[in-house]
Amino acid sequence: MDDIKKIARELFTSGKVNAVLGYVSINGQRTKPFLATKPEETDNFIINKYILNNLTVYLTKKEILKYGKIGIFAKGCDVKAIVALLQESQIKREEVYIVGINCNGVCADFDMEFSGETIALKCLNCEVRTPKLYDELIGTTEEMPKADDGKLKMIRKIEALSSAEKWDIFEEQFDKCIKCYACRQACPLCYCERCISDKSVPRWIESSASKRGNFSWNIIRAFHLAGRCIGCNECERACPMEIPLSLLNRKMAMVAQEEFKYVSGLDPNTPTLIGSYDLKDDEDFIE
Amino acid sequence: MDEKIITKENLKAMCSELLKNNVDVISPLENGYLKLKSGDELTLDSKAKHTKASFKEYVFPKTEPIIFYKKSQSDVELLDVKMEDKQTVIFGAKPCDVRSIGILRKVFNWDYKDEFFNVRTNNTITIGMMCQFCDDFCFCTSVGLSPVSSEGSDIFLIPLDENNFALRVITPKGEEFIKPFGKYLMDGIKGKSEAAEKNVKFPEKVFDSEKVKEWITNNFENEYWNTIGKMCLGCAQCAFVCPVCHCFDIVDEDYNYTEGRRMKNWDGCQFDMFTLHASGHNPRDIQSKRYRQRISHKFKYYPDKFNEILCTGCGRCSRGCPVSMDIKEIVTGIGELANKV
Amino acid sequence: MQIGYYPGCSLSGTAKEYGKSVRAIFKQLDVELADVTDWSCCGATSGHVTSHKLAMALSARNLALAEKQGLKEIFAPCAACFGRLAVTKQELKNSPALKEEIEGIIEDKLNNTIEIINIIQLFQKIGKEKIAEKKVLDLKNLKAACYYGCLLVRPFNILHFDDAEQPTSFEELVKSTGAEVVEWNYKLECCGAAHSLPRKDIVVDLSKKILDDAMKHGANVLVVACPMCHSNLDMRQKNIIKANPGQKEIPVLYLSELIGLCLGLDNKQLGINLHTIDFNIRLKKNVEEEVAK
Amino acid sequence: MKIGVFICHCGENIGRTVDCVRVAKACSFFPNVVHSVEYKYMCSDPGQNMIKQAIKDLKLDGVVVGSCSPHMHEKTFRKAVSDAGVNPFLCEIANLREHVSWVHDDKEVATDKAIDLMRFAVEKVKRNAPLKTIQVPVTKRTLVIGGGIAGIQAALDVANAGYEVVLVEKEPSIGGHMSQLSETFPTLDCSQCILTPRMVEVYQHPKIKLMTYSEVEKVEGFIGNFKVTIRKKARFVDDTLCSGCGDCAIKCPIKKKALSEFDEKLAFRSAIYVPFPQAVPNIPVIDKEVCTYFKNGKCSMCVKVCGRNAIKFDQQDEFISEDIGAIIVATGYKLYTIDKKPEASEIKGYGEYGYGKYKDVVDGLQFERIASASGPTSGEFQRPSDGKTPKKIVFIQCVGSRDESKGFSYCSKICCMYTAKHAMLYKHKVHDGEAYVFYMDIRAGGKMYEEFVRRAIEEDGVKYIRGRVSRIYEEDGKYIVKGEDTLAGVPIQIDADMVVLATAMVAQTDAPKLAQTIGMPYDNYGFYSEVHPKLRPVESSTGGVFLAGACNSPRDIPDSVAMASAAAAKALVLFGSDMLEREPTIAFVNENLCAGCFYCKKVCAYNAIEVKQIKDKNGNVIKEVAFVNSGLCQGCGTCNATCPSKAIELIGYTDEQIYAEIAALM
Amino acid sequence: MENKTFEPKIIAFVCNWCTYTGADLAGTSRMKYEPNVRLIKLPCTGRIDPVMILKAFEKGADGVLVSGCHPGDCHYNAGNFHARRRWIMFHKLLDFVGIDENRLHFSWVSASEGKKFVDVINGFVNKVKAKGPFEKYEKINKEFVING
Repeated sequence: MDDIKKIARELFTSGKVNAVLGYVSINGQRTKPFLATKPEETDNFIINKYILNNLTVYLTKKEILKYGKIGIFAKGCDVKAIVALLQESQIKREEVYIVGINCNGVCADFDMEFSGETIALKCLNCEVRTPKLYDELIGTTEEMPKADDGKLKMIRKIEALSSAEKWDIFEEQFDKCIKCYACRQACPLCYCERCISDKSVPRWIESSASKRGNFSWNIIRAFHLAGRCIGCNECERACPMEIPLSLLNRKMAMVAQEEFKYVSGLDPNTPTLIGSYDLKDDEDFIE
Repeated sequence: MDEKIITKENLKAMCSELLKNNVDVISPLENGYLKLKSGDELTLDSKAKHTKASFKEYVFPKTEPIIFYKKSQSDVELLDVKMEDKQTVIFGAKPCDVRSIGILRKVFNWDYKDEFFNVRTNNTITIGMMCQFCDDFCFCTSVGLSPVSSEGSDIFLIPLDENNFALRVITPKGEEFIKPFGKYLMDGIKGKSEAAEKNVKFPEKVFDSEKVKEWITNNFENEYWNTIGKMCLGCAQCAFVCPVCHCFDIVDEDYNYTEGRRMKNWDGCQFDMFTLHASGHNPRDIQSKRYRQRISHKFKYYPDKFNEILCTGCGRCSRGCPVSMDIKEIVTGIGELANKV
Repeated sequence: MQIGYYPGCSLSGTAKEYGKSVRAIFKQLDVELADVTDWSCCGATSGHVTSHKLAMALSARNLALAEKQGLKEIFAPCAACFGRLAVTKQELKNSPALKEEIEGIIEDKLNNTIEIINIIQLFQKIGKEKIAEKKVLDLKNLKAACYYGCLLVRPFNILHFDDAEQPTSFEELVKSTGAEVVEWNYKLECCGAAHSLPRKDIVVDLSKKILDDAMKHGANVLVVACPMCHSNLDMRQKNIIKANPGQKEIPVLYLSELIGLCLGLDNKQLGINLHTIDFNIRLKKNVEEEVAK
Repeated sequence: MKIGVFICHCGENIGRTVDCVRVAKACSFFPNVVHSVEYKYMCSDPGQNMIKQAIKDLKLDGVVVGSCSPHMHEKTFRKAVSDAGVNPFLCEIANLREHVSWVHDDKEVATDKAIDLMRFAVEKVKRNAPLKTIQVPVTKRTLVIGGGIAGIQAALDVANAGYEVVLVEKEPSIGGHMSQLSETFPTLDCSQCILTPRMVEVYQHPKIKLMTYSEVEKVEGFIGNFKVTIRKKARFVDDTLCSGCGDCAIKCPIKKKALSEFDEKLAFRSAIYVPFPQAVPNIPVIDKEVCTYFKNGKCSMCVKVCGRNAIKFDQQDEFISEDIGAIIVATGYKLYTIDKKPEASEIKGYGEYGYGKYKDVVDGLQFERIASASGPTSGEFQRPSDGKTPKKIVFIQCVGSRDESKGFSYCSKICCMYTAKHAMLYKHKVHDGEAYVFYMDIRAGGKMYEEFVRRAIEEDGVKYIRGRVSRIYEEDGKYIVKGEDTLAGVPIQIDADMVVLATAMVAQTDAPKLAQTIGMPYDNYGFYSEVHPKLRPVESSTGGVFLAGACNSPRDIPDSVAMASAAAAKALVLFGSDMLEREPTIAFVNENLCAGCFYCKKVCAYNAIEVKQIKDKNGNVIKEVAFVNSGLCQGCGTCNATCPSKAIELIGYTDEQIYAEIAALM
Repeated sequence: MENKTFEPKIIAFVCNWCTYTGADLAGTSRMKYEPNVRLIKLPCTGRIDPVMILKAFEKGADGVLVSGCHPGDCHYNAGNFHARRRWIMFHKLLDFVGIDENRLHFSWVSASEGKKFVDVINGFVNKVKAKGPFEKYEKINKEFVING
């Protein structure tokens, strides 16, 4: 890997940015997001198999925005979020300096040895190992371990079940929800000023972590991300209750692809899936 | 009562008996503190990592109705919630979890007595267990606890070997509880449990909570808050998995045209809505202010008011933080700043 | 390529030569015809005028058998069989209630997913390239009038493979044999069909017009793809000549026979020798000379 | 809030199946309802007075009327409420007639449903806000799209009332299809003779700005305030210099390369051409596709012969912007194309009729040209293939119309009449000729129409055969028409010299495109939709856009002219006041909550969402939020539903109101 | 237990211009149909937010009907096109989490299709009747009921 600290420092010294979002190591492999506001703060910057966070989530946070032009270290999947944010007018291209990382997969979690067993599921079949958008590209792509896409299998399995069986699965999963909203806060595309779940007039989504409040929340969260979710899977990683949120997100992404040939986060100039229409959109389910 | 010895098998048998008597038995399993369905599920692994969430849920649920109402044209009829009179046994909790009930009791019985909490905790027996797990996030010793602390437990277990536990009765409530189970107990052997306790690895004490409190008192506007707080995403994962975070929100929910319920729900100080005024003004308008509140509440305001640190050093919030913010590291940082002063 | 095969009654009876030539040429073209085992009547003619449900049930039974055999497509060379099977499939698809009822009658379940294809569609599937590749002789001496009859491209709301009023797919195929195709007016006119037995006079009248129009436009052979058409145009041609002194003969070939000639098969292999009207000697001779070369 | 509930029996219409007394009683127990009564006819004066009186006596600030559909009497009751001093938008209607009493039999069940609907309405009205109608100014200029007879009539009517008109025609000349016609039914007036004066009047009218060879490119804005961009296509002739002498066309060496559109491809025209001698304006255009200059730069004969140097090969398309208050769409029709399959795969052509294959099988407009004195044969009946006079002509009606399997299911309306006219014109000139008409039904509804058809049959001896034609083929120079005489029940065969297909009027190919440009609805056939087929037949549902002529559905000249005048009248009604009132049902943005994702902008069909910058006190942009242009917003609420955080709300149908209705279910 | 046949509660979200008017037409034509459906009038199908559908279930609906103008006929030009796209995503999502497709019905009913309106209502009511009460949702709705 290139000398990450040097690259980060240079962003400051060349005057390209006012602050840099990167990863710093905690102890050995574990990393955490960090916003360097001075060149010397980049000394702990690191790129390894454990740069799990999608730093683009910070690009819409007020406290980060005030620094002006931001440099960001971004994997291909993270860049998809940047593309989506561009499509949705949340950032201006010239306000973000993207250091794209040629990615060979990250680990599913910290404290694990990287291998085909522990590679994050989102990395399997990744088509953006080289980011689609960047100002500068670092690293090289190498062979990546192969693994079974367990989540996809699970989706297919659920699809084949009866409605009642599906319901039981999700009722049990959603019941675990404690409404901590870590999924929402960790999502780079959940940037609403006021989440609909926090709105009380009217209260479309009950704030209680009751069964029905949880059901509504999880459904609407998935729907609001339908056609937008870029699959970074930060929501699922953030969830303390280990709810398999990616099942819903991926299912929606699959529908988007099957119905509209739409893959989110690839091109900032594509019209968004919701927000555009085609005269030939599927009609069969409508009487 | 003297210290006794009980085998794992007998502990399981005890559980089974409790379950038969319609008692809820909660114990840390692989996926968290769960209601046991049978005694055999009991693992009692003192080396296990902390569960994702504490057992707070069982004494202070994530959501519960506190009143029901029925509306008519001009009137509202209120109906009390009937609490189930059911005994709960928390079995084999870590010292840092067990301690939480004592800390919480203070805030729930200060100006207003929270009957829901009180009924539940009064019906709860806590069986603590010595902890043999310690990772980078643990810091119970810095907040006045230890892996062998039995504070808050009614009964305390000390693993002696794979199959045998020393059983120490701590409170009269515990004494009362254990009576029917005398058949499972054997006499203890002097010194064995003390030796086991001595073998436990204690987390290093990393800060002086008194000094931390003092620094916080004097440094409300310190740049440090901004430095650490801006990376926080503003979720409430930390608060909701915390054994002692206890903020709640009250909302009314209709379930039909005329009837509804008033719910008490967990809330978290990291949410931007937490302090949003009706006027639109928000005194804690940015994340670092909210993060300052979290730390200050735990290490200054609560100690000031109740003489208890609102933290048991379990490290859960750090383990689960999506952006790996580490409360231990952050408060240690405060300690260092305090030392410099 | 393997394909399900529903021969139907005609191909082993009145249209033996059609059946024979179909088997012969598809073998040549590397298509394996997998017969629907225990096939029964398709429900055509007397079937569907007697009882709608009987006709449905008969076809449905055959479809169910084919499904059980694991066939994905079945090829029905007879235009009537093809029509019955295709219509049944469509009607059962449109009405789940009817499907349920018919399933009750045949005491069998039907997924109703089988594709039913006729001879032209099968050739289209195989591709003209394949015919060109296997071609032994060029039938350039033949001037063919391609006769669709009423059933081949109908019912068009089910078939959709060619324009029902101005079809061209038949001609396209015949062209690949090297034969010339003539533009004529009667390619979709009625041959008299099932009147063949009760009202011979109608057949004589209608079929004569077809023969005349074909010859008038320069055809020296008529090509058909339906056993009923063939019997009216070939078998009844003698009657037509008898009723109309001076009427000339014109041989009537099945499409499969024509393709067979092009693939180098002989009259016997194709059953052409069974026709009432001799495949014109001169034409045959030309063909044989080519083979000799 | 104090809500009054008023239940109408509607005579017996509601009362028969809904127990109005029970409904009123039930409503009286709803929270906030302080008054609940029923009455025989709520919409009558005494009924309305009951409402007004109750408002005064009980100081009601919300009213719910359980009555007929709001589409009937919402305005009535709102007005009554308003007269009593309460904001009219604090009145809601529950539809107890169309949606309850008329559609259910069981009185118990119907009454229960009525109570539910009342509860919905009460819950909604509680959350209604007092609203004010929106006032917008009106630009008193009219855009007429299409210069056929409908467009001409509409333009003249508006201009004669004293208001400016911009008339846009995509062809080089106005006149439309009517200018191609020979004579018109049922009077047999010469079409051009009656049309040409009108065309000239348009050209000379001081209030009409005529733009031929031009197309509407973009329409922005809204009723009373449209901004229209018009593309003036390059003619390659400077219309300010050209004197219309016609020398260029005479000298143009291209004579047999381009088929005349005006003569329906039965004759040739030059590369530089005026479509027909009476064209308005009489200024030629150059057909770039065939002109030698544009092909290889070798010829410039027209430049040489033009005494006024009006030929400009370098002319470019121009874009002209106009401020417009009302739009009259009069884009007309085209004929059903039968020689090949139309684009839509479900529609099959009429290959069996041989149109396009046989020269002497022609369509209705081609026959008009053959019959026309200004046509390629100067009005002599000659068949296109060999110029011989046809002695036997078969006319086939309903080609493309009333035929779901091959064309469209609608009746093209004019074909019965024009076929009778064709046959009659033919018989008048070829006395020994035979004319056969194959018809399905004869539809001759119209003043003097039936008489006209009878005349063709009885006086002129046109033979009408009821039946369809199955096939036409050529044999020995004759066209064998095979069909069925369904009255006689026999197959029939006619060896004709010529066949005329009465092809249907269909929507213009690019009709949907213009509809999308303007933002108005169209039906499955591509005809523009009126708001109400009976009561608002010339208005499109887009405010300020009116319809005239065959762009709305097949219609003949008198109907088109009548419709054009009606559309003109509608435009003039609009110009009758300086300000317009609009329903206040529009979207509104809560700027605090808006995160500026602009999904609302993406889904808005009216470009009503604008970007607004929020600045701090120092003038720095803090964020960009959505802003609703209240003039453009039509109130569909798609933005509201799309906004993930509901930062944009549709006034009158807010989330809170809808929620309340849902919550009132049980 | 209960001899009474199950009468489902159904909420319909309809647009003002087509389906609501189509329902008016069914009324003026005195057609009869099942009484189980309660219409909520919205300006356009574009206004229908999936949260409304979910809320209707939450409030005890056994089925939800959504209906508006045919494609191309939208009073607001494109509201129904946007709605259709949303529905594609939403109904697949609901199907995936186990809300039976038979409980959520989409249709186009124009102002002139009084008959179709009747057919749609009757068809859907019968479908939901066949499904029975929405017990799964009822169960999560009744998690905290008055001392139950």
